[in-house]
Amino acid sequence: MEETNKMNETTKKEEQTSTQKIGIYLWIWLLLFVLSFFSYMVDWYQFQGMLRWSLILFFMFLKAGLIMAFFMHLFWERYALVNVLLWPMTAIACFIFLMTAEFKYTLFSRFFYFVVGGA
Amino acid sequence: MSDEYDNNKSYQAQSSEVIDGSTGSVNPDIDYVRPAEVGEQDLYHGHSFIEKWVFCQDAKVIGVQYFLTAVFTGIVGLILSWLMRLQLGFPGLAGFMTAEHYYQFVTMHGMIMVVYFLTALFLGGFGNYLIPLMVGARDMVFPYVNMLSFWMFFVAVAVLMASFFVPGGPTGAGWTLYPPQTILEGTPGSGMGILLMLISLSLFVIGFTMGGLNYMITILQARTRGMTLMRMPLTVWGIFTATVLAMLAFPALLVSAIMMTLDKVLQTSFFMPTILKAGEVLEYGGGSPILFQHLFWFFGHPEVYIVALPAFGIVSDLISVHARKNIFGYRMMVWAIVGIGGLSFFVWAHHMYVSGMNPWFGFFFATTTLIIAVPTAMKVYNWILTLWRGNIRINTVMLWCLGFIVTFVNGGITGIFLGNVSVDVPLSDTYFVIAHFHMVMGIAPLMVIMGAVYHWFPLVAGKMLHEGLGKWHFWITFLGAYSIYFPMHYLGFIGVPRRYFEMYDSPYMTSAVGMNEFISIAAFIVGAAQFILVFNIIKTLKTGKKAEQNPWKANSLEWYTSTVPPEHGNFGERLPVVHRWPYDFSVPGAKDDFIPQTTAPSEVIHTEVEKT
Amino acid sequence: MSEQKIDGFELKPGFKGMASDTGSDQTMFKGVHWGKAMMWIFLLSDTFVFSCFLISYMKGRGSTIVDWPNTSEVFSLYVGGVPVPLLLIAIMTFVLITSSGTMALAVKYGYEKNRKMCGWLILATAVGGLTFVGMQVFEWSKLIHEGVRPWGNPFGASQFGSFFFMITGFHGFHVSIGVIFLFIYTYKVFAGHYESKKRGWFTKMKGDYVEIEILGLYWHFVDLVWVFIFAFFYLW
Amino acid sequence: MHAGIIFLLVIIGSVLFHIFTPWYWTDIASNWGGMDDTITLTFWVGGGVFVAVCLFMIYCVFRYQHKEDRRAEYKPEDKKLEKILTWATTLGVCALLAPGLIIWNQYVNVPKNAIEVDVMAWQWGWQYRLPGADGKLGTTQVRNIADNNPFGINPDDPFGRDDIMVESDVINLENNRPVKILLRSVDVLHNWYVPQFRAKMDAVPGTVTFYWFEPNKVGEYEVLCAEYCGVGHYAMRGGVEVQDKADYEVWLSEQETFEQLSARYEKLNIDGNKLAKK
Repeated sequence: MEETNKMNETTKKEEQTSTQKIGIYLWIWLLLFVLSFFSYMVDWYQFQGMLRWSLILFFMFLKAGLIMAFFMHLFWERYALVNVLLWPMTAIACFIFLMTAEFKYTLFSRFFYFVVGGA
Repeated sequence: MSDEYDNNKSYQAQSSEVIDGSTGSVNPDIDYVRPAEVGEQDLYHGHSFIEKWVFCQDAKVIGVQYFLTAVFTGIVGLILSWLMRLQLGFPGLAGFMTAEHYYQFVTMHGMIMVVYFLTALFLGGFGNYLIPLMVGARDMVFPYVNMLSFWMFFVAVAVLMASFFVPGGPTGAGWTLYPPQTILEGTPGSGMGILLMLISLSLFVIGFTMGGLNYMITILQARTRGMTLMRMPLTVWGIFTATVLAMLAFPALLVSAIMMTLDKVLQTSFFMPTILKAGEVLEYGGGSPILFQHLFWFFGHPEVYIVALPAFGIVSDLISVHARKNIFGYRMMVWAIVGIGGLSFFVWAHHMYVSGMNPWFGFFFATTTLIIAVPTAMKVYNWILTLWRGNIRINTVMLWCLGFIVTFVNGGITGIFLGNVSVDVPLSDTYFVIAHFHMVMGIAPLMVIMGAVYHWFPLVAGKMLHEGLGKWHFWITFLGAYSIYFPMHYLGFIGVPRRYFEMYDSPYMTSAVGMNEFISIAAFIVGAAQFILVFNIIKTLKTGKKAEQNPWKANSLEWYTSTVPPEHGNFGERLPVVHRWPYDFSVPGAKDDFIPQTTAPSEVIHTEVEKT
Repeated sequence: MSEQKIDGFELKPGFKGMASDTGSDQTMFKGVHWGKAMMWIFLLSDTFVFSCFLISYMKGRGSTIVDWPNTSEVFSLYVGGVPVPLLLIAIMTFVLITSSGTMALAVKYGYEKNRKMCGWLILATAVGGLTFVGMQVFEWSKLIHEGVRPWGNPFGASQFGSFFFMITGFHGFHVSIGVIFLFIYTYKVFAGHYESKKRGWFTKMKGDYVEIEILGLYWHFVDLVWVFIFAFFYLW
Repeated sequence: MHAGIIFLLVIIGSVLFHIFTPWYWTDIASNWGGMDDTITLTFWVGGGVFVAVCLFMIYCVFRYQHKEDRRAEYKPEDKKLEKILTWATTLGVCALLAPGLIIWNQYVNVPKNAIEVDVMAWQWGWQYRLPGADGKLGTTQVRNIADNNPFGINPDDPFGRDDIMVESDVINLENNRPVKILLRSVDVLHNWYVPQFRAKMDAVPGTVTFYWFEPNKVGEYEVLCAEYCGVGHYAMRGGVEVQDKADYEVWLSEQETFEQLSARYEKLNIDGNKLAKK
């Protein structure tokens, strides 16, 4: 008896994970439009410098997060899958971090050695 | 000699801990294993000869196809190395050997051995054959994609081999393909040769991705009942981690191949700065050659472990079975494999200490690189501690394993030289490097491959390989290979640079002549000795002794198939149910000195240590 | 392909659940279809491909001493004689997001076995994708017309053209592949292959509506990549 | 039994080979003795581990050979032993890493009094340039390279006029004075390497790389290219001559400056725009 109850619960849960209420999709959809509009506005108003960078990155990560979490259902997936997908990104993060240092170094040496009065 | 050990009774055979997610409580039935979560796999059995042996969807046939194709490329690579050694040991002896040819042979030898031989052999060959058998699956999860994977690899090999016959010949840029020289005149094969190489590599990556998805999902999602991750044989762990690395590292190779193809074909300047060639300034500007090196080694270093980790895994199993002893510190071994794999993405630029990159990277990469030495050393300790107080069969398989330990420890320790940034400075780009990586990722994995061939041949072919021939094969190979690469380190100490077609006019290098002759002769012998195995296989297939079902008395599932060799679907009517790890050897009180993974705890209850 | 069965075990949520999933037998991703797991891993690998492209772009752009073209001018369209920055790109972004939304709904209706709605929504997604590719063709031809080539351009650093054509080309290639599959699956859904358990053309395996979710994952990924390209290439 | 003996002979042979080898380092001629010391340290630690591991393995092979009536020990884990081994290895690795990093820190920090030597590599040869009286090298561009301007010095760079152009593939260095080697390449990767100096670094087209050393032994040395650069790689040699201060000064005074070189070409009425190398 207990076993069957558990089965039913699981079935419900399983169904929940695969189909959500339509409202949530529509909301996310709307949010994506709004965020894209905002990030377009960053260019429209020609924000520059750190403000531009942080705004661009902020909207980008928010959009990416929404798509992954809700459209790709990662929000409802078990942590085992989520972890497997997100941990490898540390390698990419490390690569990005080091390449930032690398391009600055290359740029510096190029100005220093190739451009009159550079650096 | 006392044969009685004081077995600590507190250690229990690792039998079924019952997993019950809902309560975490222990099920009173000690043989209980969770019911199947996934339905029976729908298998497509081939109907015609072509469907059974050519475009076959059976992972075992695909594995053999991968194996044979990889061995074919390996033999090509071997012949190329003979030609190189001929030139180095006896310059001018072969009249056709020009510098162009020499560099083409160097390049093709390197690329073939690393990518098309070792990677394909371990992951495509052993991976396909062993994964489904060892985790108790009927087949790979996507047999059709798996079949495509092999044929993609086959086409990649065909394209690679075609480059020998195009005008200008194959590329001679060195296997690292560093731009700008790779695509400039002045390097042999900078026309068609390099293009075919890049296309072939891209095809290989695509084909491998197809296979790799199969290996990963089969291991993650298609294990049999009772087969938890921590009950998988280390072979599967090694191949699994290597596959993960490959899935994440090959993208960098693909990207660099695409970018270099564009540099070559469309004159883009990704990797090409302003270049003055033959008095002309070329149509390039602003690119960065070092970017290629970063991308290449972001792939290239994990690639080293793609070759090494399956070897680690397989050798652990072989040692355990033939020492009749459980692998020492299984958990540590698993975490070491995973840790090495993870860390391998953070160490790539230790190949680039003298490349002119940002000098501060040296600190970062030296530190991360030497951290890897710790899990690697742990693995070595655990191998020898597995031998310790074992009951070691000194047969051919065990000899290869012992040979692996010697060569691997040797090569691993020279790795500490090269990983330690300022020690690398005098040694990089010398013969020391060549000696190091041949020892650690050439000879050592090869030892494992050979051991694995002798170990699993009875399963694949149903016949036992000849032991005597096997021992001759081992000793010639081991002693020969050791005497090639051990002295070669000393050429590096002298400062002899690598990739030199001819070198003896330097005053301080003259003493190297004698050693080079010796090394060349040893190389010829070792290469030739490999044909002992070919002879052995042919002879065995014809007249060999028929193998029993489980000739080595091993525990893992591949020996408990319905037939030997296993048929399509592997396990007959019912999939096996797993109750324990595969290393229950010499359990005190048990009848035999091995307890198969499928044996339920109630069947060995009299051992008294079997408590759940 | 396998059929999913309820395993009868409620595993704990959160990190405890993760530990128990990882330590359990048979499957690590409980209840996740093989194909879906495969698509996730493939996308992870593909993420590395695009990351490598974008990292190369960062390195290339960062270390050239020639000025980078002003993207907001280069990609502007003239509307009534007035240049509107990034107009086309903005429209493309909206088209792709629209198609992503229809795809998400298609997946939902697929799971509810609502064949009609699912089919029409996939078709709408395919049309959206096709529109995107069409606009990209327009964008490419416009730039080529203005003299932008992979090996050089009149606006600044030659790497601009190289990276532009390579990265958007590779993304466009992904979109095109996706569009082809969207059309195939439109047919499969309308023809009722998932109800009749008809075997696939090549793989000879029985299909299931979970394939729509797998396709959806791919399509959302394409959209996801575009979010990054939009931010890093066009806005940066 | 014979297997163990052969393995034992291999290990003994390796040790003997190391002791009696006639092939070893060339005599060092720079300040990088620290690198040699670190190698030696690594050699003793690493070699010790190698011998110990192999001897233990051989011992096991002798002692625990298969016997039908014997059972192996059943002991899946020994947490304490594993912990000890992990920490011991970590300590050993740290001990090897530390000197490596210290020396690398010296390697990338060039002393202030180092004299700059500009090394330009091309397929397949070397060319050298020294800063003139102002002690500074002029900036360069590959596009400027011509017969009358082999380094492509920017004509409008005031620091470039007095740069000393060495018309030879042999460079002279002053003994006991640090040099900063600046490496540039006009075509592909190269590497300016003198085994006796131990130091090396790639020359990368499109940027300038550097390293430094202090020669401390008078003599002539051969320069090798240590980064594969095409079919001529093995033949790409150059030379270094380390001299005492007095000799060096004499040599230096015989060299031509960029200004003098330009003037000479103008006199010869050679078209300065024609590019230099074939």
